[in-house]
Amino acid sequence: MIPTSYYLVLSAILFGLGVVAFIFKRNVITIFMSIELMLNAVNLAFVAFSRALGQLDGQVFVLFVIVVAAAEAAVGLGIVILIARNRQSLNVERVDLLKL
Amino acid sequence: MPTPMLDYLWIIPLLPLLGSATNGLLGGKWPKNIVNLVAVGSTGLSFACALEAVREFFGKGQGLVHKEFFDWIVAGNFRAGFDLQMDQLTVVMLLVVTGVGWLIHIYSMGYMAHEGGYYRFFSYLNLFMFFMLILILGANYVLLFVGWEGVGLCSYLLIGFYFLRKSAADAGKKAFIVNRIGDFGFMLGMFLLFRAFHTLDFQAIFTSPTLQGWPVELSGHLGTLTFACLLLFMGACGKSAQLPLYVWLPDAMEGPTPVSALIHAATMVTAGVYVVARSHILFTHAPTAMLVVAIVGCATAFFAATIGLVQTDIKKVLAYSTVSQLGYMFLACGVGAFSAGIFHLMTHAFFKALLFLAAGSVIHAMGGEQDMRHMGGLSKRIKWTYRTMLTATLAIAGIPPLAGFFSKDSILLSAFQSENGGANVGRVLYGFGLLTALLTAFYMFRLIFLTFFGEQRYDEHHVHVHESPWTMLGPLVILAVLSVIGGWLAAPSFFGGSDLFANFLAPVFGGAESAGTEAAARALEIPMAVVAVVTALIGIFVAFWLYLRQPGKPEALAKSMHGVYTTLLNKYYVDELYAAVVVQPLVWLSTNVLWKVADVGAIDGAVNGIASGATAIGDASRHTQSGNTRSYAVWVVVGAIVVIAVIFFWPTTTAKPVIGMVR
Amino acid sequence: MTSFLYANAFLIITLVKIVLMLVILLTVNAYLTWFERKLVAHIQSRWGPHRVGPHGLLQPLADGAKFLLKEDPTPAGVDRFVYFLAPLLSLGLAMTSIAIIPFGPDPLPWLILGQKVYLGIADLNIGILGLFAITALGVYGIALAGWSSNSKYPLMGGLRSSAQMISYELAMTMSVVGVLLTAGSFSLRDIIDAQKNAHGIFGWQGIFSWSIFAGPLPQILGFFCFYVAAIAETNRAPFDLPEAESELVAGFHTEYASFKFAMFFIAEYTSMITVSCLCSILFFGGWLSPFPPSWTFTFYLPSLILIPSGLWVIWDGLRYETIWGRLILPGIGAALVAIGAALILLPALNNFIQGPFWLLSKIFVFLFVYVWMRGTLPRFRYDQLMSFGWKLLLPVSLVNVVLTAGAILWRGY
Amino acid sequence: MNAPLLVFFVLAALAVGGAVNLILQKHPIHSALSLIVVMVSLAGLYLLMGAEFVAAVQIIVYGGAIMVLFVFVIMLLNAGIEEHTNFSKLAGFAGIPLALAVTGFIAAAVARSNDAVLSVSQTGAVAPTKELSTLLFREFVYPFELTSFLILIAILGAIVLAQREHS
Repeated sequence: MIPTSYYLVLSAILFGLGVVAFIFKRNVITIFMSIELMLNAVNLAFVAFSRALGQLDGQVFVLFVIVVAAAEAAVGLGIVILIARNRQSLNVERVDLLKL
Repeated sequence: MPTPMLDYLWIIPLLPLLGSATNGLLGGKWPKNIVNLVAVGSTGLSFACALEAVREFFGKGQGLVHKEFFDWIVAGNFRAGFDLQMDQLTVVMLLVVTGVGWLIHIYSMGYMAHEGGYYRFFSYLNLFMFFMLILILGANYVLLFVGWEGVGLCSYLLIGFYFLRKSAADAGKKAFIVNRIGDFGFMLGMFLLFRAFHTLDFQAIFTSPTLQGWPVELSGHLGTLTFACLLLFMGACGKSAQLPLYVWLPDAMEGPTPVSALIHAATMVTAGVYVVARSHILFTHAPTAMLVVAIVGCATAFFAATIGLVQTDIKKVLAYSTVSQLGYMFLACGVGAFSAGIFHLMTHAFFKALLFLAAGSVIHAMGGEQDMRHMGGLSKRIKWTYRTMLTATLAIAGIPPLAGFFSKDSILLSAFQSENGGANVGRVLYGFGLLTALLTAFYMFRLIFLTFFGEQRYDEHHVHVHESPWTMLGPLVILAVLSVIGGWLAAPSFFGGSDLFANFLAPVFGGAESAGTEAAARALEIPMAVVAVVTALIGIFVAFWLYLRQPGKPEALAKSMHGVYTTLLNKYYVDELYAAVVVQPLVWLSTNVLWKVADVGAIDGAVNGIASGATAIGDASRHTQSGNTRSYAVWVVVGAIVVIAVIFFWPTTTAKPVIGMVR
Repeated sequence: MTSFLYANAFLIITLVKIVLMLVILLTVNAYLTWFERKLVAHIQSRWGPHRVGPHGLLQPLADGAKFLLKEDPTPAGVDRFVYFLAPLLSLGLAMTSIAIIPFGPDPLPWLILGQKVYLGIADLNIGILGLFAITALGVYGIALAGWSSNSKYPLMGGLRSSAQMISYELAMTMSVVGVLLTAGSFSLRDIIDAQKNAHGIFGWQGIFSWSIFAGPLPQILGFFCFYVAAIAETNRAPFDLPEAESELVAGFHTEYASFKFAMFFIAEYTSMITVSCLCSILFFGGWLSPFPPSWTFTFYLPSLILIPSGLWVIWDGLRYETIWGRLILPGIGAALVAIGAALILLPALNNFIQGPFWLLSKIFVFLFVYVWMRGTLPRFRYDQLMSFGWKLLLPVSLVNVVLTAGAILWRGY
Repeated sequence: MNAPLLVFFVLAALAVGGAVNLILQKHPIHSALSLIVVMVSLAGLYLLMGAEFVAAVQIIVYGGAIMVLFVFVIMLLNAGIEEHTNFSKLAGFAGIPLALAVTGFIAAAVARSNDAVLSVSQTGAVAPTKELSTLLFREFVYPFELTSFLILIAILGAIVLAQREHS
């Protein structure tokens, strides 16, 4: 039926797209989303492996990843709100006080 | 029979440590009475525990109690565990240390009441108790050495207690450094012993077949044991202020008087004696070393006594008397009368602590005045101090039936009988010992007369003399009682009985005692005693005649024998000698080579070089910090790629399985 | 031809089921609105709709026509794609969630295309989880609608509703865990079967073996939390803040008109039905009869209800004012009587009908309670809503979980 | 070309399309929606692999909670079209090649690895949720508890960050 490598390649592509978004989007929130996208790609690989190896650890890891993603989103969006509040902009390139 | 205290022997040293930690860390905020409670409470408890332990020890019957609590150092076949042991010798030391220590704690509450750094003082004092207990309870040389160094540290801290006073700080340093010299020898001795016996555990060494089969290294023949013993004795010299390393002790009087009493009279300085007695088996195998010990001890005793004749600082006098008494103890050990040495150690702990505390009380009364020339006629004003101090003086002078008499007498007796290195050596030692006894009696009573009799030589208006509080007098009285009755253990030997103390210690020293043949001892006992007492009386009388009958005389004498007098006054110029021979070259070396070249050139250069290099690199690389998040993102990705590349594409023969990487 | 049919029987049957389900659902929704309006009216001592058709029975049709025929303006400056997506999303998800619910224990008495046909479209073995997944997505419809309308009241409504739904979803999910622990499965079928076999209080069968009364720990707390949270999830009174007329005009669907509005409307009623289904399945034994299985005469209960009510309808119809009523109502009554009679005459059909009958009647009860609440309770204030959800429901449901787990350990289920 | 493979390709296409759309869309809401599409289709893939529980959790947590949070925040901040600044030259020219490199590397690693597992076809019974939970609460119980702490801390952090400091 479906070889594991298909899933892996798909996850690789998704991850790459996540990277692209990570680099090219200017909006903080979108950048967050791209991170979520990469996490999802990894999850896919996890599940595929756990399936192929016939052991459930991978899926457990996926659950953990999801939890961590949730925590990260909560805190991250809090930070985003702060940024928007203080700099009146969500553009990461406008948040560049850390300069020489 | 259950022996809880023996099973948990470590509690005895632990209590003072806890007290020290508590006071040192928190005491700064606390009122004095709480600090007192902690300090005195902890030491008192540990004294109680010690008593209980001793009771159980006797209940358990004679013999050695040896407990291994945990491994401390384990390297190859070498093991230095936190092992505590207890035998008769330990019992004596334990009771002396905890008991006297406790009394001195109580005394200090009164004495230090008006001093700054109250909690600091008690924290140090407790810490000292802890290390001292480790020293005497330790079951191997390594643990003993821990205590050894620890007490050294505490004595340093306490001598320099008034660290704002330069003299105090210097005295502290001096004590520390001089001790290091001795400790160096001690360490070498340990190494030598380890090389010889492959262990540093007391029992292991003393009962090892190696030692049993060891040929006694006859006089003049220098073997391993002789060297080891001499090195150990070197350490003992440092700690117990023997020639040539005694110089630190007189200066140590800069510390508070209770410290002088506890550390520099009663307990720490006797550590050397303890070590020699503890390793008596080794020493008995090395007669040469014993001879050296005896000679050094005797010389120190006499030498220090002579210096003591002319000192005017009340504590200095006591300091030199301490040195000379320690000399006595070593003399005893040297002639193989270890029990006598320990006996004298104990009695000396009583009356010398008493002397110091009384002197402290006098100083207290005089409002800090230490020079005897500005005292006098105090006997009416501070009765209790006077009485107790007189008792102690009689004791140290060797007047029967006080403690000092018995101990000193037994020492002299054994010295007289020792055949080690030829009979004459023993005779000579005895002669000097007797002479020292005379001098001792003299300078001690000189002290008494100058302090308590004659017309007052101080100004009523400046110093208003007052008796000390009972927290101070209580210990004085107790110690006085002890220094009266402390010697009676040995009394029966005069009335045909046997020396109880010696018997008590017999299990430890056993055959090591070379106290002549019983018959000869019997025959000599009484005459010797008579001679000694007469000598002492002569000394006392001379002092009386010089300082009370004709107060002008001493100056005249000093004039007539000017050279001798100044020499003695300047302590034979030993300090100056050391300064010229040792200190100056060292200072020069450290200034010109170590400081100017090594430190400034090499070390600082390296450090500064590294720092400036870091600065340069940082300056170069800080331009990557564009502050633009997206650029950072790019860098992150680059890093990720590098990682992936390394993981998957590191050149190997076979392609790696993905799972292998993932797992 | 037939061979093709037999080959893909499963697909075909499922498709047919879906279509049927859609039709039924829409009708039921329509008449649910009628039912609600009638009931609320009577609660408020009004007549409610009674012009269109006898007893206003044709009112839903009128409404439908109105929805279809009204002008459908699209406000300026909306985000077109999302603006159109939102109602589709709500309706689609609401409809999908029904698909997971099984309506009867046994397959139809006869085979179709050689297949056993069960009532209910998809029987996932993570059923309840799947349901929650779908309802979880339901929030987007409203939130996006609110946002895309590019107007402040909808935005408010959208924000409120998304916050509210997230908050209550937690409590809802938690409150079910008790039942899941008892049944040891996610599949709705298994949950119902577990309730059938559970021996209830005093070991009585029937109603006392439902998980609200029986099980290691009666799920009364769980049911309370679930029902309240579910009402909040469906944005019904007293939790209908997203569309609080008094403050937000019509909340998230202010800017929606005619058919797009209808979609939201239908979605809301559909989710009401879903919730009622869930309540009856999870806590009230689904299609299980409240009487012990030994009481066989209760099998005739459907008929006993249908025939008299049919007769009553006939009688009432004959006395109706309008000619239409006098024609239609007796017809309906006659139909009801006929069905009742048929059930008595065909035992196989009767047996088959039992499960669905009980399930449907339970669903009806819960829908009634829905409307009842709307007719009775005043609306929460927003902060009250939040604190209620977070500080009361969530803790209580957690307590319920803990207690149930403890009971299971203790009573060794 | 059997049914599961067909389903796989449909879902994969959906996922990739969603991801691409995430990049192309200018408005965060649209990006969010396309991300939701990706997640849902991934959930579909999990179902295809028989990981039903994970699929459900994927939708409930990711779709139903996290993404809702995103949308919520976007609505709250009323984020508009993202302005197309180009301050970072580096990202400008290095971005695409880097992304390609990442994808290529991983794909190549998969391709050149000779592991048997890769050719194992994804079939078989569904992953029983019971076993999953057993694993989660036996072997992985400590990590599990830790995550609960993590969540707690995250909640606190979010509250502290987001609350207006009212003086």
